[in-house]
Amino acid sequence: MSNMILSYLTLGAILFCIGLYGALTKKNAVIVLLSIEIMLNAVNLNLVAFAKYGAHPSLTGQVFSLFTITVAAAEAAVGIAILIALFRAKGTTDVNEMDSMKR
Amino acid sequence: MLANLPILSLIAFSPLLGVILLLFIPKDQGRWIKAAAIAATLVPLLLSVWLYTDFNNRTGDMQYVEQMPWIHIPLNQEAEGLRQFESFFFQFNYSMAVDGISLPLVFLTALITTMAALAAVHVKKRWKTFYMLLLLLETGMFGVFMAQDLFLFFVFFEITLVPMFFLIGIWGYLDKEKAANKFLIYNGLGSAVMLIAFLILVSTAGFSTAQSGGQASLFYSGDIKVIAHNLFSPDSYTNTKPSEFVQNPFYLSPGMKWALFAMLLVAFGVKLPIFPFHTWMLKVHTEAHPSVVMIHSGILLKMGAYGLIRFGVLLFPAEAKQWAFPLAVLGVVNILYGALLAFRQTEFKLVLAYSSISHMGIVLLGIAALNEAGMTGAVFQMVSHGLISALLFLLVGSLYERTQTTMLDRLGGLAKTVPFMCGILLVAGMASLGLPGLSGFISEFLAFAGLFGVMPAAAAVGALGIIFAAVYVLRAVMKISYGPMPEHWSGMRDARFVEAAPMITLVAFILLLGVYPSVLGQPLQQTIDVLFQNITTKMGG
Amino acid sequence: MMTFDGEFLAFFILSLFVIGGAVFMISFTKVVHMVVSIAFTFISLSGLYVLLEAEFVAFVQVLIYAGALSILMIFGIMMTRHQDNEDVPRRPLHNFLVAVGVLCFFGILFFAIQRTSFPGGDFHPGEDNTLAIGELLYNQYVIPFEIVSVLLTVAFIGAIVLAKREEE
Amino acid sequence: MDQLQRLQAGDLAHLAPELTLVISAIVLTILDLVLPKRTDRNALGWLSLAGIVISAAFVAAQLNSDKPVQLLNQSYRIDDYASLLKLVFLTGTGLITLMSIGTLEKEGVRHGGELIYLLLPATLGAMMMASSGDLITLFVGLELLSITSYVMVGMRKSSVRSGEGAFKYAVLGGVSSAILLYGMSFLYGMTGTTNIGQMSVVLMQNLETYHALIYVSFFLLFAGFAFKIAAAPFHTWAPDAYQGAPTPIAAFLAVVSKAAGFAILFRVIYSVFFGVGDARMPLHTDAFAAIAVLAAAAMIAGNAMALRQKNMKRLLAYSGVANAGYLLVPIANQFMTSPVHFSIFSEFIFYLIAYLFMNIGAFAVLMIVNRASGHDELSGYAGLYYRAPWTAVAMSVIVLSLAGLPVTGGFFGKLFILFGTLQAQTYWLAAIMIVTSVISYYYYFAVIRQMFMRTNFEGSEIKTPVPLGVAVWICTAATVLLGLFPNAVVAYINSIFSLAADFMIRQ
Amino acid sequence: MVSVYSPYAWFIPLFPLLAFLALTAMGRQMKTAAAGISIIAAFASFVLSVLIFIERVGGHIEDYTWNGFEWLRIGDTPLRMGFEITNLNALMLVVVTLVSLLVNIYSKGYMHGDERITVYYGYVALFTFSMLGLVISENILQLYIFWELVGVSSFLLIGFWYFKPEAKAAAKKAFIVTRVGDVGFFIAILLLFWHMPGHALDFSSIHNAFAGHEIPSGVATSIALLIFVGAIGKSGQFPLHTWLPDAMEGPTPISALIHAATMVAAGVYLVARTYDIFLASPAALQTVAYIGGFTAIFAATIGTAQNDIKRVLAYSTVSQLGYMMMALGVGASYAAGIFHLFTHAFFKALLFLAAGSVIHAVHRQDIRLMGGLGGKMKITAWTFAVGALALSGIPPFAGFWSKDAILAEAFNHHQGLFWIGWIAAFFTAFYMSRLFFLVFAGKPRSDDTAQESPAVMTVPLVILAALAVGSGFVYPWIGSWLTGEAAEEHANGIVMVLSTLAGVLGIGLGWLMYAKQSVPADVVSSRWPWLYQLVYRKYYIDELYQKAIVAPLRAVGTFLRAFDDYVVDGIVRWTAASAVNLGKAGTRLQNGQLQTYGLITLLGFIVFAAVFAGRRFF
Repeated sequence: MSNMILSYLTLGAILFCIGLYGALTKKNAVIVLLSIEIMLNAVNLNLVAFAKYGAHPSLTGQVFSLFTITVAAAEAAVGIAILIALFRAKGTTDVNEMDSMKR
Repeated sequence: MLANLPILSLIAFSPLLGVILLLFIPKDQGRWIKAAAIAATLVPLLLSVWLYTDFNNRTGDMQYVEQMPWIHIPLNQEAEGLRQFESFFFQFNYSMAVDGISLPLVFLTALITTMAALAAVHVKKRWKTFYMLLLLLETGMFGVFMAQDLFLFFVFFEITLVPMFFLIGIWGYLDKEKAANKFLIYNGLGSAVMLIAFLILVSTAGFSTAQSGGQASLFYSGDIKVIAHNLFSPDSYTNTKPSEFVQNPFYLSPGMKWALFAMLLVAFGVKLPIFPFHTWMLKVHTEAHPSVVMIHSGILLKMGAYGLIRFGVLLFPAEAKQWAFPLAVLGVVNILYGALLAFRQTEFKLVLAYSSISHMGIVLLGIAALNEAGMTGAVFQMVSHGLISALLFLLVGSLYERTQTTMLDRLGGLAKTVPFMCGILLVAGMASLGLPGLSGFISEFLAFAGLFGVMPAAAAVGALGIIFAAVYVLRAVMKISYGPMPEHWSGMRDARFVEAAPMITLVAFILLLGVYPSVLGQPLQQTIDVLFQNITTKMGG
Repeated sequence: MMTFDGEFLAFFILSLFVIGGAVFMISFTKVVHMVVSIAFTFISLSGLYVLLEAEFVAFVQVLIYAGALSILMIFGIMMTRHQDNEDVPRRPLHNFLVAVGVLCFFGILFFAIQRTSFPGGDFHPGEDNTLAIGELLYNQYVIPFEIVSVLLTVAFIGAIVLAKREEE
Repeated sequence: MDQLQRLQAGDLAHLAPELTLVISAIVLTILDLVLPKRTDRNALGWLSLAGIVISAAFVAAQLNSDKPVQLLNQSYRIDDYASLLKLVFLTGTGLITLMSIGTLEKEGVRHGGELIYLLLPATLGAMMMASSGDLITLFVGLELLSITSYVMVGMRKSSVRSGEGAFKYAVLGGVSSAILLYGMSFLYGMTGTTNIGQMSVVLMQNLETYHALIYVSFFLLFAGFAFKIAAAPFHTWAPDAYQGAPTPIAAFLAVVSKAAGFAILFRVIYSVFFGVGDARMPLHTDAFAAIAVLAAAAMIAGNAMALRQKNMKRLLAYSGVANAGYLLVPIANQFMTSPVHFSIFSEFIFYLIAYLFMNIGAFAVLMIVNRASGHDELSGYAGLYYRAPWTAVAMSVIVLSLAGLPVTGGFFGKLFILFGTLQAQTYWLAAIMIVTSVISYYYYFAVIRQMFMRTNFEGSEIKTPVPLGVAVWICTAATVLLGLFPNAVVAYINSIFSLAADFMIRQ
Repeated sequence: MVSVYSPYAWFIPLFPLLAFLALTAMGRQMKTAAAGISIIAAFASFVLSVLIFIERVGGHIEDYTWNGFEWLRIGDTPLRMGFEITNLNALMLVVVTLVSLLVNIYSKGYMHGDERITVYYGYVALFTFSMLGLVISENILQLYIFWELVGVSSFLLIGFWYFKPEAKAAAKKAFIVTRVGDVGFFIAILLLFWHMPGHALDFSSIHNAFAGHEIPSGVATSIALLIFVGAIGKSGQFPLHTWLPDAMEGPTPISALIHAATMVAAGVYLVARTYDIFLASPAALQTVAYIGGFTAIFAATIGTAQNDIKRVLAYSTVSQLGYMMMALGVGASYAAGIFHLFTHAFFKALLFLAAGSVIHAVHRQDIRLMGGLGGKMKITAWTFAVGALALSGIPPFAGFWSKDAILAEAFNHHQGLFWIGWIAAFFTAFYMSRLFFLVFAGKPRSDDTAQESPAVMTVPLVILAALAVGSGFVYPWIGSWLTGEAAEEHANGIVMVLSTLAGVLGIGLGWLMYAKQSVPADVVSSRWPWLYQLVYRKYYIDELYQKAIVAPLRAVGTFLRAFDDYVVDGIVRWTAASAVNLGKAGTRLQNGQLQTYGLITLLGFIVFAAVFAGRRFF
């Protein structure tokens, strides 16, 4: 089933790219954070797929993906917290309006 | 008694003692600060007078050598080829010495700094900082002329940059900050090129082996002697071509040597300055305080010429020979370009700036000649121009103090109210245009004589500069002191003692050099003789 | 040549869900819809993990992503009184460049993935996937595991400090 | 197949520095909660400093061990590479803690206690990164550092800029983490292991099959690391994050976070990709060429963009970009090109040490100025010479060092790197390095111009809190000493450090 | 025979040098003592010069050379300084010291009351020192040094009244124009330096080398011509003569001292001193002759149309110097030229000092506004007449003999130049009579209350007048004494008659036009106004220089100034600006939008990957 891995990897790549596109175009800050989660999910998919179909299958990939999920959750939480604090100070969640510092 | 002291270090670092002394004088004690600072410049001056008299004229070697290990950096030697050695390191030593070429420049530095310190009595604010920076600058300049190690040289060279930046930027005229910036960036780039050239040299020709107790060490050295030895000995690594089988990272190909000379030329050409790298110094000349320009024009420009001789010609005689014609052309261009532009300036300081460019062209010609006469002329010109431009800017300072202008069209007839200063101005002008009996002539004669032996046409074209010099110098000098005088200047006071003393001193030296050039020729002669013997034997080999 | 077996069918459907959810998220204009569609993606992914014999990961995926994270995001949206709609994009050049960039990026990845073949080997998920993972975590990966605990604490404290309302 | 490895109780001794930090962090957290609201939080700072010093003492004790210690199948390594970098991190954090004591209120940070103890886990993350021999440890360490940093950047809660900076940093950091992880996932997929030391052999064996994917994973890692060290064109977050962050945190980002990025970049690139490739597929050459170009881009972009900068924090951010470029140079100068040039690590770490002191010094002075003027603009330095002459002198020394003028640590550091570059005969890189550093004179001296050549008529004498002043003078003194006697530092490093034993993870 | 006095010859320049130093140290103080100091110094020099001269006249005495002062050593080549006494420079010493002494005395009257009289005497002493140094120089480099010092002293003296714009301009012009010549001389020295065996520059080595034909003739020609360029500058020969008439802006005694009697003669002296080189190159000698001849007639014609008393004399000086050059060029020895230099020094000094006496009396210089002064200023008028006759070449005045010697040489060697000289002599006589009659004869043309000058001024006039009469009688003897060779046959009867005729004709015409007024004075200007204008405007040489040299150089300077500003510095600024603009472009991307930042990161990745990896796959 060596072809299976390529399908998983391609799916991961598609997912990663969708996440990337979302992170770079969406206006709403929450959605931007969500898009990053999609990217991390794509990575997880990769890791888990490699754990099964990789050159040297091992559980390490799954363990790695668990760490990734945990970290991603923490990151999302912190991101939302920052967003809330920012919202309190600025009153918007539009990333396009976050340009008080430039040049 | 003096002979056993590290006289060069004493000279070089005695100004720092002055800095420390000044630290303890309160800011508002202007009189004491000035007195202490001037006294502090006298120490190295007296020491360098002693050095000058004690110097052995009968040898061309380095004298008063002081050497101390300084930076000794071990390098990683885990590679296959390096493990067997006891140690592998690069080292920069604190190594100072003078020969006949640097000796006069050391003296010049001491003299002109003292004069500048006297001239700085016009400085209106923040004397304390001013003098501290001046003294720091002096240390840097001494170091440049004494250092025998590439790294040490570079460090001193860079040290001069910073105080100068402050001196221009704080005490200059309207556009001072721009001038300071231009000075800094331009000279910084020059130093950058120099550093690359130096480090390439150190990493190739500086590579040596040493035996200690049966074990061999490898090291990179910045010592000029080591580098020269490797560059000149035919069987050194530097001159061993790598083959398909043998790698040699220390090889310097002829093309590389050529490029190194070119880099050194650019590096020191900025300082000298060589056309077209001269525009920075115009701003410095016009915007900096005259006492600062005295040092700048009097000494700092000479560092460029000195470096070109010390590192360009002495380390790369063969390449210098390849470069001789372009050098001569550059020299001629400098002379004529500077002269023609000086002739069209309406501001006295700019006239002097362009005349400096013109005069530095003569140094280049002397160097390009690559013979004893030319080289002697180049050194004479360095000293002579140092004295003359210092004197001229001393006068600029004193005149500006009285007239508040240096625009030639607004000046005139000053000989009536300030005859003494105008007389000195006339002498300085005459020295600047190369009047025999004053110092400018000797250098002009020697430099042209030297070049004439190898490139008569270039020398002849360059000699046109002698006419142009007369034109622009007389134009400027006469515009200032001749002609009718505006009424409102009638009550002006002639030079005070503190102004007259440095003027007379400088005139005395200009005269001395003009009448009895051997006073400089004697220490120089053996050095240059030995040097050219070395060069000819090495180029032959 | 790809054989059309059950596993592949499952993969095919799940990946359609995954991509579909993600694409919907990108194209929806209402923020809440976006979150819902992304939750759908997360759940479909956990299905894929099951296919890949990573039951524990699949479980965690549902728990954390589809559960905790989506809820968190919805809270985030609520607390920031979002404008409900995504407007028409105001930066066409930017979006175009992003699209081109992302496509290039995908092109590079796809090219590299397609050029590679993995020899493959036997995969031993262990008798009990969760137990095996647990053993690994507590032995081989105990250091990062402990550090993750620090990390979570920090994130916890940080989030509180940042998000709590200051009394004036 | 790896057997399961267990962490023994005895191994905890090796983790003493890290444990110290964790314990201090916990103690401080609890103290912060327990202490009444109105008590001075300065004591927390001093305690935290004590923890850092103890941790550093443990690290110092681990230096120069006979044989590098590795725990749990290389998932954690204690070698001199890691220890030296840890000392850098700890020194940096220590100085930053010192300058935070009693000054945070004025910076706009209401939760000074939290900020001070959050520095500890962040440093812990950096230390994990330096010590890791395994991608998972490395990743977790990296995220610990990053997430803590996001929080700390956003600590000036009343300021819009702080929130914006934090959010931008978090989003871009998240993207870059994803990119980095993506690269790691491919590495894992190709080699079946997360152990850094085992990868290059596998990659070498399967060069043909994995060829394209190795490139992709390299560039994914490359982009991720470059983001962390803020090298152009991956630097864009830095100016905004620095400007938004409280000044000590900006210093932390500029020094510790950047140094940690370098710690993994250096180790991973060399361990995984060094020597991978053959004549037909010179992956190795391309990889190092890319790093060299990255270095050049960072030096050019950083220095050029700083030229007209009027805000001091942004200026220092761009200067940090340029300095990332300088630090990349020794990494790019890999030792295949010259049979005699092997001192890359000494060059790197010496400049890093110099950079640590001069940059923290610059930020500390910025704090002093900010306290007086209330903003971070360059014009705040106007007439500093009249208002606080000694601070102005210290700042001059620091600026000279940043500009690379003798006799300072920055000068010698650059010189050492340059010398190595010329030994390796990478002339173009040397040229770019030195020309851009000359260009940098312009904006560094702009600070000097403000301090000495402009006047601020409103300004009165500036009062400096003692810890902050001490931090400034430690940095200044260190900068000068590093310039005058670089041999002491380099000789020591050279005597304990070995590329084969302490740096490369090979099994 | 060994000389007794020659070893002390270095005292001769030393006295005036000491006087100069003393006077300079005084500044503007001690106005009364100034003249005394200078006169005593000049007198001391004069006495010593006379002693040396008499000694040499008396018997055959070896040339004395001392060069014990090692000035500078370049490599193995020593440059020495010293002094040398030969018959030639013994004669020069007497001329210089005598004229200098008389001018010093005269000045006491003429400059009476000037507030800078100390400075004036200082400058005169400096000049005397330089000129004497030039004369006794032992080598050509030393000669050059003093040569330049002479130039500078003359600059100082011309510009003595520094507040007058004309004086300022004249001084500048004098210095710069002579400097043009000096560069030629300078290059000649460089050529000598490289071509002489052992880089020797002393005159005896030069003599040996050139007389022994050790130097290729091509080189000799270049050296000789370049030396002559120097002489052209200093001696006011065409085309570098323009400074000399302008130099009359200086005080009149200075005109007498420098621009008539001594300094301008330096060029002639230089050629004579380096005559060996010229002898080695016939081409060079010919050039000297032609230039000299042309200058003689050229300046003489200009002299006929000038209205400023001193300018007329100045052009006559130029013309007479042309004579001397011609003499050097045509002959095989420098005797005739030096002889004319000798006599000319006296009568030209006389004429100038007399003119000065007139100016002192009427305070103006335009001869059209003078007239009838003969009655009021008898001594001046008579002595002026003596000088004019001498200059016109009327026997038995000194000028007759020396001019005759020259014309005889020309007659023998080059008929064409002889006739040129003859016509020049005619014009000379004409303008001198015009001058005399306009100034001293007829009726006053303005109401001056002219008075005879004081004795301190008239006594020198009388002494010079005596010399203007008497100095010609050394004619038979001087040639052989100077050159040490047997004299050629001289006293060609035809030449004597012809030259006297030229003088008489010229004077006659002048008498007819300006005294008797039977021929209208505007005979030329009315009929051929262009010709009059051409001559009056000095053949437009100044204008030509202005247009052809000064203006283009100015233009080049202006162009270079723009070039320096806009191109050289422009490139610098452009480079700086482009660095800044690069930064600006960079910061423009830094627009605060985090998604732009992300995009940059993404594109950065793609570019890096594409460039470094892409090339391995495509």
